[in-house]
Amino acid sequence: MARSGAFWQRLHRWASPPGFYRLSGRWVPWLAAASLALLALGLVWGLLYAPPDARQGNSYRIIYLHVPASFLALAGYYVMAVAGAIHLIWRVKLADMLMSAAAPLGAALTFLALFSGSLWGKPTWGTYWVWDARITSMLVLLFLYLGVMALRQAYASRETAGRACAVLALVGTVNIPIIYKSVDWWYSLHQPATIRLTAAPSMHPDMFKPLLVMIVAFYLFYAWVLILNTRAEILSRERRAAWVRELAEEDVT
Amino acid sequence: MPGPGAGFAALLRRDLLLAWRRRGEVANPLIFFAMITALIPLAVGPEPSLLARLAPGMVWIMALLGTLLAADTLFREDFLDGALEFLVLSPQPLWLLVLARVVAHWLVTGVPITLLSPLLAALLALPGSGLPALVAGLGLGTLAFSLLGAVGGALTVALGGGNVLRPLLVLPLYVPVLIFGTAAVARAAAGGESAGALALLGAITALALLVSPFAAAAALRVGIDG
Amino acid sequence: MPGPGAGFAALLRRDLLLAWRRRGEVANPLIFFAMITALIPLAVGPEPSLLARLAPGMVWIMALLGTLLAADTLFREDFLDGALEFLVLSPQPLWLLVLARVVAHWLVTGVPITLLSPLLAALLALPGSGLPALVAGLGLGTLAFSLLGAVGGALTVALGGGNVLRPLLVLPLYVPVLIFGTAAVARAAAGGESAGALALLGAITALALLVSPFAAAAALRVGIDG
Amino acid sequence: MSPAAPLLEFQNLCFERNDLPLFEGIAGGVREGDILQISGANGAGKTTLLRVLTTALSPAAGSLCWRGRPLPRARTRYLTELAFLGHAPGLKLGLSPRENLRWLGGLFPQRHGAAETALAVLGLADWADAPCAQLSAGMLRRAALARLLLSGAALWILDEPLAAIDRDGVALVEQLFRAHLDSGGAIIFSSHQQLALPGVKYLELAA
Amino acid sequence: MSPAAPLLEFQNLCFERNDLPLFEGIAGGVREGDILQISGANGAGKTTLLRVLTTALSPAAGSLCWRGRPLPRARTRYLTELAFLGHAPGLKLGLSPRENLRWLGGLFPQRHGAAETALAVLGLADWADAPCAQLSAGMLRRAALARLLLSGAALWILDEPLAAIDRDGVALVEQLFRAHLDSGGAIIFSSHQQLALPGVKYLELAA
Ligand code: HEM
Ligand SMILES: Nc1ncnc2c1ncn2[C@@H]1O[C@H](COP(=O)(O)OP(=O)(O)OP(=O)(O)O)[C@@H](O)[C@H]1O
Ligand SMILES: Nc1ncnc2c1ncn2[C@@H]1O[C@H](COP(=O)(O)OP(=O)(O)OP(=O)(O)O)[C@@H](O)[C@H]1O
Ligand SMILES: [Mg+2]
Ligand SMILES: [Mg+2]
Repeated sequence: MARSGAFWQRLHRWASPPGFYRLSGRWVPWLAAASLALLALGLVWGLLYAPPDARQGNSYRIIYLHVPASFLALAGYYVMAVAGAIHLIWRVKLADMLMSAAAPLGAALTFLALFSGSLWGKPTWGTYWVWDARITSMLVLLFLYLGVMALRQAYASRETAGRACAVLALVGTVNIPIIYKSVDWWYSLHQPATIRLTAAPSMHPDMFKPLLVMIVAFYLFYAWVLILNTRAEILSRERRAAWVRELAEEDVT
Repeated sequence: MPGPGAGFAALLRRDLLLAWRRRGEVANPLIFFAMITALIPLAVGPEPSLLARLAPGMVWIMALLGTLLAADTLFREDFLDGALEFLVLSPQPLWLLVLARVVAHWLVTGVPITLLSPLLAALLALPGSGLPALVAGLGLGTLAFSLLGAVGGALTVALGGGNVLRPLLVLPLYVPVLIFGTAAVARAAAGGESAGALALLGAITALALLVSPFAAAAALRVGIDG
Repeated sequence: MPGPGAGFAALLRRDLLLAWRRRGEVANPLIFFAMITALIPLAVGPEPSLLARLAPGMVWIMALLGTLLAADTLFREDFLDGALEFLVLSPQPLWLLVLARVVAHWLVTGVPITLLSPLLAALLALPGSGLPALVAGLGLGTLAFSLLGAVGGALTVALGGGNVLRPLLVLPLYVPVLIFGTAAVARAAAGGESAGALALLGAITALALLVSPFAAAAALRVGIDG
Repeated sequence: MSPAAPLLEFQNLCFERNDLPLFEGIAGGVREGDILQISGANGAGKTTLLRVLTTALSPAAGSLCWRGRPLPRARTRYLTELAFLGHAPGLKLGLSPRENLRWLGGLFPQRHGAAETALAVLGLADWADAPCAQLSAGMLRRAALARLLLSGAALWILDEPLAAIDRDGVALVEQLFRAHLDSGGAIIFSSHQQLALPGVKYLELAA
Repeated sequence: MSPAAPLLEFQNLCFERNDLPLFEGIAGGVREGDILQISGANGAGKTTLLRVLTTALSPAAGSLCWRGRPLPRARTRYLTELAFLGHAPGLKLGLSPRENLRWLGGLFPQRHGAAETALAVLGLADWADAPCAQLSAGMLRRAALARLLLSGAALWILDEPLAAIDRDGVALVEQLFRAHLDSGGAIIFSSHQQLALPGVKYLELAA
């Protein structure tokens, strides 16, 4: 009982904006260093040393951006929705700040996945855009992100905006698997003569290893930027609080 | 105190009465829906084979747009004239009252569109074998549209206009309904089996029925403050 | 006393400012149309050749629905919050103020969809040769939609919604716009000549420009009595 | 539910807008037969406080008790015994007063069959079946007040009930208030006017 | 335009709803420095009469003259010299008070650059740039009254200008009225309250 009490106390301190701000301040340099190093490693490995593809030549190398970005675009939505749920149920302000930091980041990654994919489409399919199942569902995901961002921006009161966005994100969560499934189903139903996204057979290990590095690097990068965004959000919302003023004075002196 | 059924019935009655008083405005989208469908052959050419292929998708898109744009007023008016405050402060469960609003909306927009659809589909040369799937699918699908639209309407109720924000929130949620709905008609029209798609559509509608009233009620409690 | 230009400018400014406040971002209407376009392949299937034939009609219908249903509320809000009384009791000519409302409405709904239409048409695989006719036609046509919608909106404020025949008075005027508009694009996309259809479209728009502000102003003077 | 417990009691209420407190440390309550007037300048927060008391808004801090039970939990019970009237009358303009009372009767506990008399008491006998859009400002307000007569609520929370009401109407409202208090009810209301009622307590909000 | 002619004069006004007269044979007028209060019970027709006087509604019978000229013809001239405020404030809730005054300034003659002071006089200096949706009921009414200060209109026609206004606000409005009358203006207004102003004339409408 006493131990769990201590645990809750610690969690509470942690989930308070100043507590999180101090704690995360210690992680930021490590995360930055690790993600930048892995990004550099993966990019150099993937772009310079991995062998060219037998059919696609060098254009396939865009995969090193495209695939990690696609992974995180989806994972990012769940980060956002879980934060929203925590805010809605337990009224943890920090969760709301995390959520508002996660939305633009996820939207940017989704856009990167779409953009890199359509750049890739030109050499492989001969067109920037086809109505493929996965592409369509990615587009829908982008709209879900944009909806959350637009809703937050539309409310004058932060308090209200946060809870409204949480409701929307949660409804979206229920729907994402359904949307993905249905779009896949739609695709297999119509069976157009276009190329399948998963046409590439299992990859050569020399191509795959740098991809793995890039994926890990993107996860770390995501965590880093998310924390930076959240810290900025904390400062802007708590700018009137005493601890932020003290912090600013420390910085000045 | 009146039972929960009383609140549901009272609100449903009220909304149908109001719709009846304003039947011109209610009929507006419906007449449109019919006129535009009649114009489609002008836009894409009169070949029956082409029209028949397009028919399921076109009718569904029209139904979607019709319900979507009408959903704007789902909670907005109640908000402006203060009636929404009564709904939120009623001892009745708010989700049930939301459901009454949604059912009224569906009866006024979705059901007429559904009933009208065989005529429109016939104009677009859809083979008769597709009609049952079209009607059944639209009946379920427009209910799902109204349910999901209510969540968007509740989230934007205090925001003024909301005309453009709300569709942005809601349209992504409409995707599965649209896919299964059109698939059912297309298959049935091609002489195939549509029961699977309709069953999935029914499952989605059932899920929306389970989730939306609660989500919309939560959104209303939040959104009432502006 | 301010000249008539001042009233026009003040009202236009007001409406654009309100639109800006409400939409938060100007991007929202664009996202809306992009999203509906994305739903079309889901409904009718992804084949480019099929989409291309459908593209002119669909883009036009979306433009029409977007403008029309928004136009129903063109004067409703001003009526409810009392601002309409100020318009009617202004020493400025009422038709000019009505025109300002219409132009603002067009700038906010018609113009964005016109500007976006090449992108949407491209997503729907419309051949490039159809694009100029699409843009020119939509520019003119959406203005005509807004003008005609204003008459409908003024009548709604004036007469209440109880009359089912009322939409039928205004709706038929949209039909020629839609017919000539889609015909122009379809011809141009097929490599033909679209100038004739566009000229007719221009003539209709000019006629609407001449008649609508006066008709709407007259309806409003009647309508402020409720 | 001890008989000694006040009907509504609130302590240390604080409401924030964008992290700035609009009011803080507000306390008070009403017992059976009590009438409490919230006063204060325009923008002082009267409407906001009344909405917090109805639970439509949640306070940033502080507690509310209904008949001795803390409020977020006793909410349904509280709402069945509460009648609220805000700035906007909440009547549908397309429906008649009678039709409006009818749908409200489905949402809130209401005595049966009394709509006729309630409207007559408020001077709307001839207008019971006209659409509310045709009523004058004061008549619309009267129609909204008719609901109070129908409800068996113990507590009335009213935001500017006298707005747009003529002088005879004010006297009528005072009489209705007195009857409600005499029958063991309580009233919390805001107004810029002074009522000719004995024993009104005040809660002054500073701007 | 004889200097002796009253500003507004009306004779034998009759207004009908559904062929039943709401009021008949109403006559009166205001000269420079005059203030006329329309009184009467709820539904007596005060709002309707004021709207007839602004020309928003047309009477079934009777005549109106502005500075001695019959009204349907002298309408544009009349409207440039009239400032009207109805039940609904007519401000767009999405815009700030300052922005609202600005668009109204395009529609009506308005003195230049005084918006700042007008809002400050009405106690809205801090709220000049907040959206009107965030104002309380009384603050919104005050913003609507600010327009009167800006306009150079000779005649003010006001429907319940004191609604939702607090006690300090009423004193302020009385002061504004006095200043307008002293500068040669005239006022016609309806209210259920009594103003502390000398020389108010009354026009009582029977219900
Ligand atoms: C706008 C266009 C595109 C979008 C939105 C898109 C989207 C996606 C997404 C969401 C994933 C992750 C899949 C998962 O998590 O299971 C992915 C993976 C992948 N994409 Fe794309 N893609 C696009 C274009 C392309 C193109 C043109 C190609 C190459 C022909 C391509 C090849 C791949 C490959 C090889 C993978 C990883 C293999 C796999 O996990 O299945 N993509 N894409
Ligand atoms: N939705 C809102 N968003 C932001 N601020 C608001 C909102 N509603 C009210 N306020 C502000 O809260 C304060 C209190 O408003 P409230 O309506 O409670 O005042 P009030 O005492 O009822 O005034 P009145 O006498 O004018 O009715 C005001 O300063 C107002 O500007
Ligand atoms: N649009 C309308 N249609 C039909 N009757 C109306 C309409 N508007 C008002 N009336 C009726 O005309 C009469 C006078 O209304 P009016 O609004 O002028 O009263 P008022 O004196 O201003 O009352 P209040 O003190 O309540 O503001 C009322 O009986 C009302 O019911
Ligand atoms: Mg108030
Ligand atoms: Mg009145």
